Amino acid sequence: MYHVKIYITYKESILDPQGETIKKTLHQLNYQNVASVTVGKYFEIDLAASDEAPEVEVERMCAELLANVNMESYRYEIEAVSVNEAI
Amino acid sequence: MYHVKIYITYKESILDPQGETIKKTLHQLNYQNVASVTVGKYFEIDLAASDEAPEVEVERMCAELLANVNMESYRYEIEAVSVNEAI
Amino acid sequence: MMTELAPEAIKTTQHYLNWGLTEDEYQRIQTLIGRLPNFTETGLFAAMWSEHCAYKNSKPLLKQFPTTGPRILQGPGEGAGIIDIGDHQAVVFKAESHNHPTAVEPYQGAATGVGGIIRDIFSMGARPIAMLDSLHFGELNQAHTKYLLNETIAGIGGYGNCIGIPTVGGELTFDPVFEANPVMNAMCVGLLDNTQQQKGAAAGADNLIYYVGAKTGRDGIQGAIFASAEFNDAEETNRSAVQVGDPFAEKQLMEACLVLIKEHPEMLVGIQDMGAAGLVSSSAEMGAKAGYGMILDLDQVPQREKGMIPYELMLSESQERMLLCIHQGYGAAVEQLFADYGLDAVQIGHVTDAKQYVLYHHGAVVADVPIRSLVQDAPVYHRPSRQPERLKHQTAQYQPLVDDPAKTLCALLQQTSIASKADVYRQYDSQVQTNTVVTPGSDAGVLRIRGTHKSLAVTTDANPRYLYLDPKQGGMIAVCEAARNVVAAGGEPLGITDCLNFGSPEDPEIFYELKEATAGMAQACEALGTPVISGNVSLYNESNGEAIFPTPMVGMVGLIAQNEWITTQRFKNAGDLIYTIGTTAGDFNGSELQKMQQGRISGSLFKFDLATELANQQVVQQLIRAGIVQSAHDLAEGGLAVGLAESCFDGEIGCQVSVGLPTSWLFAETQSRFIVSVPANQKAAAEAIIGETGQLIGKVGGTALEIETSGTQFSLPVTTAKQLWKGALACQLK
Amino acid sequence: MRFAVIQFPGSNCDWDLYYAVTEGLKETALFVDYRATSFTADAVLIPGGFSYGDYLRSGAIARVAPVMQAVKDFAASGKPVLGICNGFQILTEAGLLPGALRVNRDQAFICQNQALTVANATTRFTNQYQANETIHLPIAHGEGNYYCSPEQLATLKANGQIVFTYQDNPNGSIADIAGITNEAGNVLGMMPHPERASDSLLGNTDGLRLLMSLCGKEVQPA
Ligand SMILES: Nc1ncnc2c1ncn2[C@@H]1O[C@H](COP(=O)(O)OP(=O)(O)O)[C@@H](O)[C@H]1O
Ligand SMILES: [Mg+2]
Repeated sequence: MYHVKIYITYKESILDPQGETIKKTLHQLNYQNVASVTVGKYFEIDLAASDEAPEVEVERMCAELLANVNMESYRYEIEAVSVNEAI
Repeated sequence: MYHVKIYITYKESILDPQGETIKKTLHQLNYQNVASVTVGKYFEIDLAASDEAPEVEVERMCAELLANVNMESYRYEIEAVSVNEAI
Repeated sequence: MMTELAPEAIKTTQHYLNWGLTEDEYQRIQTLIGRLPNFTETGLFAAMWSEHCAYKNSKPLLKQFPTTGPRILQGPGEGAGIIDIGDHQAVVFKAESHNHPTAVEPYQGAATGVGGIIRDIFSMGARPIAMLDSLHFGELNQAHTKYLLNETIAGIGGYGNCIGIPTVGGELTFDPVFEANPVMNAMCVGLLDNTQQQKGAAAGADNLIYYVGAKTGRDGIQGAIFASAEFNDAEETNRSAVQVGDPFAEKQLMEACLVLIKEHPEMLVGIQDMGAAGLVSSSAEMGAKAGYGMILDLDQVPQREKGMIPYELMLSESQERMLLCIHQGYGAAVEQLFADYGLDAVQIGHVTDAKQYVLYHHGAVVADVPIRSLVQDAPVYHRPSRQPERLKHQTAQYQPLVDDPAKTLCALLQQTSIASKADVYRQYDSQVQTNTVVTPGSDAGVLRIRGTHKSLAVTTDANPRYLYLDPKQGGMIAVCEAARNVVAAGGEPLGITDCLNFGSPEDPEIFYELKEATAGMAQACEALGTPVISGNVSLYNESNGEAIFPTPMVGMVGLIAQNEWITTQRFKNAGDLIYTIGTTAGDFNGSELQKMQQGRISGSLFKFDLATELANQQVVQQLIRAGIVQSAHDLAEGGLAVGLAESCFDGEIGCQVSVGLPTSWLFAETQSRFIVSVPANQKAAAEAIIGETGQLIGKVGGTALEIETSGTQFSLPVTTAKQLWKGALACQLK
Repeated sequence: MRFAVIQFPGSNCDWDLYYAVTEGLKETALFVDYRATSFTADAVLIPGGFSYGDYLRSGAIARVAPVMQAVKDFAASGKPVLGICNGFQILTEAGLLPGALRVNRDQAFICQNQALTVANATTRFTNQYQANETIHLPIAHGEGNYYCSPEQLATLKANGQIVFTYQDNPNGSIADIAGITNEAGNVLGMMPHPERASDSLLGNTDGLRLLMSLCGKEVQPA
């Protein structure tokens, strides 16, 4: 069993309207020292071992479904866990 | 300057409709070995140093705005960076 | 980072070719400015002389359209057209295509298409009151098409719902030719107090040019030109970054602009949105229209990314931005007004008497060209046209085989183009602003005008199959079908907007389609008295040499002068009499039935007559105004049987109908037809109006569609048919 | 009676409520800006829409707007507060109502008419309805999937705080909940839009009775 964490964010050149609005709100709430806010998605996936290497599978999942590669970049961490831990 | 990463997910007892849908879709795409999917939010924040310890500030931000503590739990990582790196 | 070639190098490397300028056009620029254009200038010309901005291929054809009339306050040429509706009010509308962005990134492509057309409307001083769409996609048996369509719908809803403009209608059809090139057109309708009509003009030397709204990034830089072979992959993704819509920013921008226009006419000279070719097209057009020049300092332009060069700043298609011309002395007031909405307003230049267009960057002049050379001196091409082979020979009508009409009807009701679109339009807020009297699902959307007894009926239509078989008649039919929907809703057609979605005009056969289709549309507009007040051209919709069907989307607005005349397609009372208006023939070429049975359409289109069309529409109008119509519905795809079924569904009530026609003709797509229902005690009154144009075919009632023809009879429970019709699209979208 | 309609950046049903009050109900409505720190009114209406674009979470940013303290004080004084759609989301975010609203079960925005049961017709918002009456109101939301903990649900039920339920649950809400009040009964949050059903020209006046309940007006026979 693998524990996978995937992080997806907009590419740098892409407008992030949520991040801008949240930054403004934080400033209004007096967190003046917030210099930038980027909003992304975060997935935790439990993956049973299969014939394929988990890296290959996760890479495919990201490109095929989870991320929009036109606009987003992704990275992930994979951790092998014993089945007991995963539950 | 600090680089802050914040992860927000639904609390465990709460059904996450988005995670369920993505799991189903991954199964349809033949990732049968996906056992569970949780969807969360991911923030990257650049924070200038202030009088307050960054942990205290980030903790407040999360509770006050970024997470809905009725439903969501959060965790964060804070990394000190030199100003040059931050840009 | 992009390197800026020197003027000589642009010439020797022929870099302008990469930007879509031809050799002749490059020569023409040199003649106009009297020297070699530099890098920025070449880019400005490439954008301003693109088809999208200059209409260089379509201009001669657009001239055919009637554009004037007693009610027309503003025809084509501004952000949107304007039609007077009395009581010192006017309706403003326009449509826009976002086909290519939607194919690349469907959610954002569709969303930014919606955002763009909304800006065109409020920049005229009008408050947007309704959105419509027109979608043509590949068949849903392709996973990618499902993804494209689902995301497109989510994007349209995501933007329109958030900004608070109801989406009240649209259309959705399917054909394999749209697989690689889906059509996504959006139309916006606004309401204007006549005193507040705005023009996108920048007049008066020393008046201020203000940039308001979102910051500029490298978004969609090649939007108006097209991709350049010179870019390597890494740079390419960087430069033509996907445009992301920010509907919240647009909502704020809209409210701020409307306050400026309504409450501060003393400050504002002109206003225009930054659409295709962003800053250059909005600023150059505003100056040229007023007969003035302009100096802009690009260092003042709010920027989201670092190190942008003038070319990028001028051509960026970042969303949610507007350009204003402000009277001297009001700069601070304007800044305050926008700050109140959380928006940037920055002076980036001023108007000059000299008719030059001058740009500064880092203190140096980076462009200095006659402003009219950018806006008015683009070449106009008269392209060769050639009739495609398929149109050369008249063929007989397709003869369908219908031995079990109930089964045929059930199958037709499940065709994606006919099936209920509720699963699409329920993702759109159709009721916000609480003016929507008729929500999607009837022939036209209907919006009441608060404070009056009037309403507007709005619809979008195009049947690309008919245009493929006969571009000219198909063009006429597109206009007439829109008018039929407006008339069935109780309205009087006022005018149209259009989006001409075609393949490459450089292909003589495609140009023929474009020429014929626009000629047909123009004739129909003349006949129906509905001028073209705005529109948009989207050419080059093809990949691997295969073009889409000619698809001129028609968006029509009609006036319902009395709210009592508002009519829906739903049968209402048992016992009401059903009449057909218009006659039915065995017209099957291009029909849904032909498509369903043969897998493709072929043959020559049936006869079509504009005089008959108009006469039949007028009969329906008279019936409605006489106050005796309970329901009215035009007959379109799937013919009479499908039309009757649609009228039964909403109220889940049946009908008994008998027609002395061959059974298969139940599905014929003869044009210019309606079905209306009338209370039995109004029979005489109805027939006095209908005369010879229509026929009593039966009555409303029961729980089944009971239909008799000259050959057979059948009965189909309404609930059974409705379930099939309702579920067909939903299950294919998943 | 004076109704205060709170306007946040991105509110877009504000005018709809204004017209429902002034034209449907023939009472007074005034707009209150999100930056205001005080206002005078007999009832507060928090309109639908997409305050702050629904960015972060729907209602999350509105909850920290300056006006919310005044709204909290107003609610604490026992006067009526009604939040519709985004207004409901804001009230849960602000802690004036329990629970939260998640993304719809099918992930998609839904705009359609919905049959509701008036589960409690004794509140100050619903006294013009019959107990268990079926009414129809439009919904239009992407995040209307109500959630609360089992304990909270038990409390809602025990106190009669569940005011409207869906007859055909469109969004996955727990216990088919469409609208709830706070324990004191003076704060109501609901996803359906009564203001869209307050004008006979638009074909439905079931929602107008909610506003009538608030000011003790009798139902006009149709
Ligand atoms: N893409 C869409 N968006 C919104 N409404 C749509 C869409 N497609 C169809 N509709 C609505 O569904 C109903 C039926 O559409 P259609 O069959 O195209 O009507 P018609 O043939 O009368 O033009 C109409 O009310 C139309 O507005
Ligand atoms: Mg129709």
